[in-house]
Amino acid sequence: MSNIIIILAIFGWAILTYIAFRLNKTLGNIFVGLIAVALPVYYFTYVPEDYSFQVMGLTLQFGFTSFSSLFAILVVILGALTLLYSIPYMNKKDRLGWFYLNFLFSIGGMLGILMSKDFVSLFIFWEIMTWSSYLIVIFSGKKVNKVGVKYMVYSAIGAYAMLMAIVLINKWSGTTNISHFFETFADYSNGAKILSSLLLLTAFAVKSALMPLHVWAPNAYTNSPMSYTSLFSGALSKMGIYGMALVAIMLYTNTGMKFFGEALAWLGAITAVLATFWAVFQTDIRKLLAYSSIGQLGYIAVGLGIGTELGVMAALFLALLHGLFKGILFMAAGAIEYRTGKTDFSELRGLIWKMPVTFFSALVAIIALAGMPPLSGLISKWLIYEALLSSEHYFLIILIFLSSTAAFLYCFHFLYGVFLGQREDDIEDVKEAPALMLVPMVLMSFGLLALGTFPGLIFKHISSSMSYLGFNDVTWEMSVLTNEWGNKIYLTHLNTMFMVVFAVFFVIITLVARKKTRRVGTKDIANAGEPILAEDNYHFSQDFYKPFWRVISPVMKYRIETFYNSFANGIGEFFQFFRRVYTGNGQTYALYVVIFLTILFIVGATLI
Amino acid sequence: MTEELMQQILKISFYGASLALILIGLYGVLTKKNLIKILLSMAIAESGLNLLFVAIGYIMNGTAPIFSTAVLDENNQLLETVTMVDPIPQALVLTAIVIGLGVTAVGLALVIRLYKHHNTINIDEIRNLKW
Amino acid sequence: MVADPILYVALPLLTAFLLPIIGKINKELIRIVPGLLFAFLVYNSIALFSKVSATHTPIIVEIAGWAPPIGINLVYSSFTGFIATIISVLALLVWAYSYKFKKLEFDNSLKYFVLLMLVTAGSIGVILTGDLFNQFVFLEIVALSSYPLVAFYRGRNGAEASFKYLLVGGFASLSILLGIVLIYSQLGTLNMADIAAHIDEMPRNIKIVSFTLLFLGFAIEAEMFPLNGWAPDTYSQAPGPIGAVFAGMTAKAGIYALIRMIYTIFDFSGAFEILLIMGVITLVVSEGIALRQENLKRMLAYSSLGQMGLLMIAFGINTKTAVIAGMLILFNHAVIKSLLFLSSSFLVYNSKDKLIKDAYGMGKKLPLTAILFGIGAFAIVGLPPFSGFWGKLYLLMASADANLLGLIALILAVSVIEIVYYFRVVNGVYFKKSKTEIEVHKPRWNASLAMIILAAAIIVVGIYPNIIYDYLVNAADTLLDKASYISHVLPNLASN
Amino acid sequence: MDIWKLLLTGSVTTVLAFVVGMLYMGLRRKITARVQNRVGPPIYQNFLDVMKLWSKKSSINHGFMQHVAPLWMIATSITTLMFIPILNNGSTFFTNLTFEGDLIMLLYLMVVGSLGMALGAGQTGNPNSAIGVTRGLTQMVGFEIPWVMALVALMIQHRTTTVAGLLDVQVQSGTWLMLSSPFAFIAALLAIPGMFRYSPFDIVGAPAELASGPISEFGGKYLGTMMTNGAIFAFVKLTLFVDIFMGGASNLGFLLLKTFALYMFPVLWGLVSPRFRTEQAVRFFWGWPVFFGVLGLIQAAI
Repeated sequence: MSNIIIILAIFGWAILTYIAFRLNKTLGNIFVGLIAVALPVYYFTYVPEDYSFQVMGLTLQFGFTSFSSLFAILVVILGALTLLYSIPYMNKKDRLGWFYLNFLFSIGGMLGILMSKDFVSLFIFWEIMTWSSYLIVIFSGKKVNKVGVKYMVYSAIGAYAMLMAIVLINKWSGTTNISHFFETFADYSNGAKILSSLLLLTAFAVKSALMPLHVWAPNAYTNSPMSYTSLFSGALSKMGIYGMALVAIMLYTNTGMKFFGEALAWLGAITAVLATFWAVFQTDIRKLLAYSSIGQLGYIAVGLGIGTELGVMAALFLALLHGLFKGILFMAAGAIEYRTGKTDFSELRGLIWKMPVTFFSALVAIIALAGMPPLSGLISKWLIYEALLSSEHYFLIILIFLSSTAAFLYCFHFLYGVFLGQREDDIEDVKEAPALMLVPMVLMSFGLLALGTFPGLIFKHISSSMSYLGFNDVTWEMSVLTNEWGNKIYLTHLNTMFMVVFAVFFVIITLVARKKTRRVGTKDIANAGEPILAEDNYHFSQDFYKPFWRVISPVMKYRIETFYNSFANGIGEFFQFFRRVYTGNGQTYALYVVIFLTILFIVGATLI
Repeated sequence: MTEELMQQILKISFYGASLALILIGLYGVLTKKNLIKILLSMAIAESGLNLLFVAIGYIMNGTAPIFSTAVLDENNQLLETVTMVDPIPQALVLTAIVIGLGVTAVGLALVIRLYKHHNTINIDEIRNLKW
Repeated sequence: MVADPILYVALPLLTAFLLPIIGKINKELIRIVPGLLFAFLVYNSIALFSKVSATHTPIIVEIAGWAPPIGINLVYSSFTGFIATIISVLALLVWAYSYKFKKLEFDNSLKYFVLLMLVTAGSIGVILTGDLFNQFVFLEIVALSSYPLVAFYRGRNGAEASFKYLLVGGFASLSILLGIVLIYSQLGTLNMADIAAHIDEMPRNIKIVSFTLLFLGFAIEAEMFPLNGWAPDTYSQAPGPIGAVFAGMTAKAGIYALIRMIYTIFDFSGAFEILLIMGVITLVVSEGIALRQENLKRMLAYSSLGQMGLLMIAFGINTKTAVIAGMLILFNHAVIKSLLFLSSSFLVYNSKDKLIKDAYGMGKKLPLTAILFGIGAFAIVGLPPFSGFWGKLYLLMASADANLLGLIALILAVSVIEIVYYFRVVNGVYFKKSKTEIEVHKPRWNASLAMIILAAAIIVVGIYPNIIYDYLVNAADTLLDKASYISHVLPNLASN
Repeated sequence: MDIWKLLLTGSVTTVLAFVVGMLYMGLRRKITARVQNRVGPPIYQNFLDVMKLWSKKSSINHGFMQHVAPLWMIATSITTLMFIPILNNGSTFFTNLTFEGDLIMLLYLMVVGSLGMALGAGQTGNPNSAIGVTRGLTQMVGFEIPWVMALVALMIQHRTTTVAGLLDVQVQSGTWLMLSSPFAFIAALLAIPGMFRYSPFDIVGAPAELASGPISEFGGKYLGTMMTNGAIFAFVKLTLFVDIFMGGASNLGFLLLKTFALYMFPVLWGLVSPRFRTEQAVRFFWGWPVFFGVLGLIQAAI
């Protein structure tokens, strides 16, 4: 019982919060703060129970599995932190009650998805999550049709693919129970296997922005308030990963349909490469992060697609990690937007001096994103490569490597374009973000740091959740990674080594000639002997990776989006033409009646 | 024998006439551009239909379906059967006529309204609502 | 208080004719009396429906003491009672909504309420009657009172729409009457159960011709493509609440007549396929055309036609699940589409052309109406937890059971189209700047209450559909059990 | 792990790397000068330069990231060094942390320094630095691909991901991997000049265009640190390559021989080539080197 209660409580609280905001803003904020605290506290203390009831002749079942609770941790933590972050971030905006109503509805929807043990309730919560996120995507009121409706349409395509799968599964197996479906999947005919799994995969691929169904994502991520995008990209897209993992492992890997798993992995790799390339050329920090998210989700799909133990472990680890670092990055972008009102690289520079805490959180996240030691990103990357190596995916690994190398480009672009470069007077009034916005970022940064050396903290949960997927006794150690060939890396040694050397040299370099070190402004630079005038700014922000663009532009001009758009337009035009059937002349309508009658006679003659 | 033949011929001519009326009406509705003519064509088709209905219930030499005097013997048996036409079609046709009248009346009212609004009663020119 | 199916028909007709006289006593009574009447009808429905649901046997009323097949009878079963209940509740809500609706423009409430009562009586009559000719008469009552309602406003193109309706509706009545004549000529009876019992005695040719003619006539009333050219015009030109009446009552009467004919009267199994195919065509064409409408009411009308297509699909599949789905869709369509028509009337209240553009920016000016419209839009595209979802789910499940994979894909694809055009409107209402300065008209509390009740029904049924599920199952069972219909209406037939 | 032993051997290794690297760089200057018909500086000139830089009293600092950038780099280089086997004979003296990491980790570890450098250069505010960094990163995307292809081919073929494992393979079979996997070797070899950023791949520094690019704002102790790092890192790269493809070395003499021979490849190529533009460099790496890399992968797959 307690399972469904928590969801209903969240929904109820959402409505209460809405009412509270109608009464008083402070009261509303208190409500938001309360749920942000209560959510993790409740989640980590309650005892799960299964619950089921009948609706419309269908049995709805609820209860966490060991697998779904892994994602629930992410949702709860990220949800709580983004809620906290939202309080100052959204404070100046209107319609806050509406915002938090949908915010809490999408958190409730996500938890509901993870709690659902049957497809119908999964779908219901899936749709609740979808429309509540849609309402937040259009919350700003900008580009509501271009971005919002597009998001809704792609989501609907995915959701309806799922719905089709659900009704078919219900027909074939007589029940919509998820685990029953997995258990009996092997008995299905080949056509049924392929159709149902592909439909489900489509549904989940849309949410996790797998190419070629990613089209909605960059704009939707950009258009919603950053405090929500943290959750959107960090946790909500993971619902797609959650489902995709189930499909890829339970259906493809465990029943010998490896081919589809491979296809998924390839799609993921292509997504990773192309999305990364697009991220490199973005001029808006939010879009950059959005494309980067898509790319990271591609990695996860690769891990799930190859379906080996290490691969799944890598995918799940990255899924959690991505929630953390992309959460931080979107929050950082939000903090920048909050303080400067700008998100375009051409308008931002030098914020490191004004927002150091934001910078360091973002730096930590970027290092994790790029996969460099000493942070946890390395572990996820390492696991993926080892998984690909030991399962002999020669070319897939090259694609992944290309993508993660190219990722350095946008990582640098993000840090440089926003925080570094030549300072200008226009940032003099900028202050560090409010404390309540910094706290979530800093907390998550610490999380990343801790996981960088002690990934076992999460491996514990991952291994128990992988037993649900059929990988029994996954071995893991607190800070040692082992691949299938027995090669190990010792994270403690690596990280200690790095940090000790770093610290030693830090002391040396700080002490040497300490007094004579001149601190100068960024306009005091070597410039062929010419001093830079006060009104000039040499910050490098235009055509950032022009040479790289020249190299890869032949590939980039083919965009699936144009194809989709012309397809949609084609449908519109077709029906536009069809509208002429309704001529407006009553006599024509009468003529239709006569014609229809004639046809009906002809058809009727064959009636039995 | 001849009576039966007569009855058949009569029925067929009734049917033919009513069918012709219906077709005339249909033709008028579909080709005439004048709203009033369209309405009249509809009325014609309807009367054709009513004729058909009555014709179905018609029995030759039948009387009106009204119980006036029943000639009974002492055992309350009918001595003489009176051939009556089927009463139900007549009742129904009466209703149908009334309905047709109503439709025509409403239609004419609408024509007046349309004429005031559009200054024409050509159906091809009254096409503000389309697509 | 008494509760009897006959009151559904008798009382509104009586009141409609007495209303001018009552109006002489006090002007306000013109508005109040219909409300009392509709309230009584709702009471009547509840009393009868709970009785029927409890006993699972239909209530059959023989008018004027003549037993069927000779006399006219009304059949109040779980199936017909369900629809009658929806219609009477809807009528009450429409009354509440239109109490003083557009009073300032001109006060024509007498005509309006008389016609409203006639439409209600006619629609319920179509559904309850067990006699084919009687059904025709009720359909004509519906049509005859709809024509003036469509042309109610002078300034608009109502007369044009009404005339088109009349033209096509004339065909419908001709066709139905002809079909009835043919059946009568062969079987000598007009009682549906009696016809159904003896239908195999009819020569095949005449059976087919009469079937075709009846199908055509009812299909026109049920707004089947391509016979529905009149429908968008009437929906868009009629007064706001009348759109809800058309969607919730007259169209329901048409589709009811159609399915009653196909399910009960005739025994053509191919008829279901025709219904299914025509439903698919209606659905796709209507929703596709709705995609680029600029007129709000017209868009809703096309969407409504699409829903009628869904209904035809549901009843065309002809399984129990499908019929349950059909009943659900029927319920949803009545409730949701009414809500959409009622709320959209306020969004474009003072606009002449009722364009979607004119509703822009109303989210701020009419917050309640806008949110209700939004709920309606969410519900009609089938998003949970609104009631539209369950209808769609059941329809898909029925299609899956019938192995119609292509149909599932098609319905879902069309739902995507629905999302596109509905969400555009909702977005426009909330986020677009209103370009023209149109004076807003705030709904009175009575109108708001009517809309809120509809919205509440959508949400309640969406969250907890079990409250109507049993009724739906009963209704489906009743519809599908042709033999028990006959035996209930004609208890003597079985013994003979 | 004995910390004190690690401290000792680590320090020795670092000093060795520093000295060798410095000497190689000096040699390069000498050779370059000779080819260009100049006398050139003495080969110990680089030592003098570093000493001068370290002893400079003043240095310019634009901010915290510039401050930590050089030590970020040197920390990376030294950490990397610790994970690379210097000798292939299992000598415990140079073991360091060799058995506690693998190639994938090294690949990532080796780019950490670049990130630090990039951030430091970014903070100086000099546009040339940022341009240089973008060029460097772009070029990296170029040369990493053939390089990784070669490594992947070897790793999968020999079912190990550690450098020590690959060394073992060569020691036991007695054949260098450059002979048994020639395509992979060619691919990797062609990637080497990109790593060293000598002409024609000196687009990052590009003295005439970018005024030495990312390092243009670094001076004094910062530049000194960076030069030190450059020497160590050169040694790291060469040793790694030798370990993987050329069978490692059983003593320091062989190590010097092999690394020097390898080092001459980018140096001599650089002498006769003008600078590429950035996109040309990337296209170069994605041309023949990738082709050979694919051949190498195919060979490994077969």
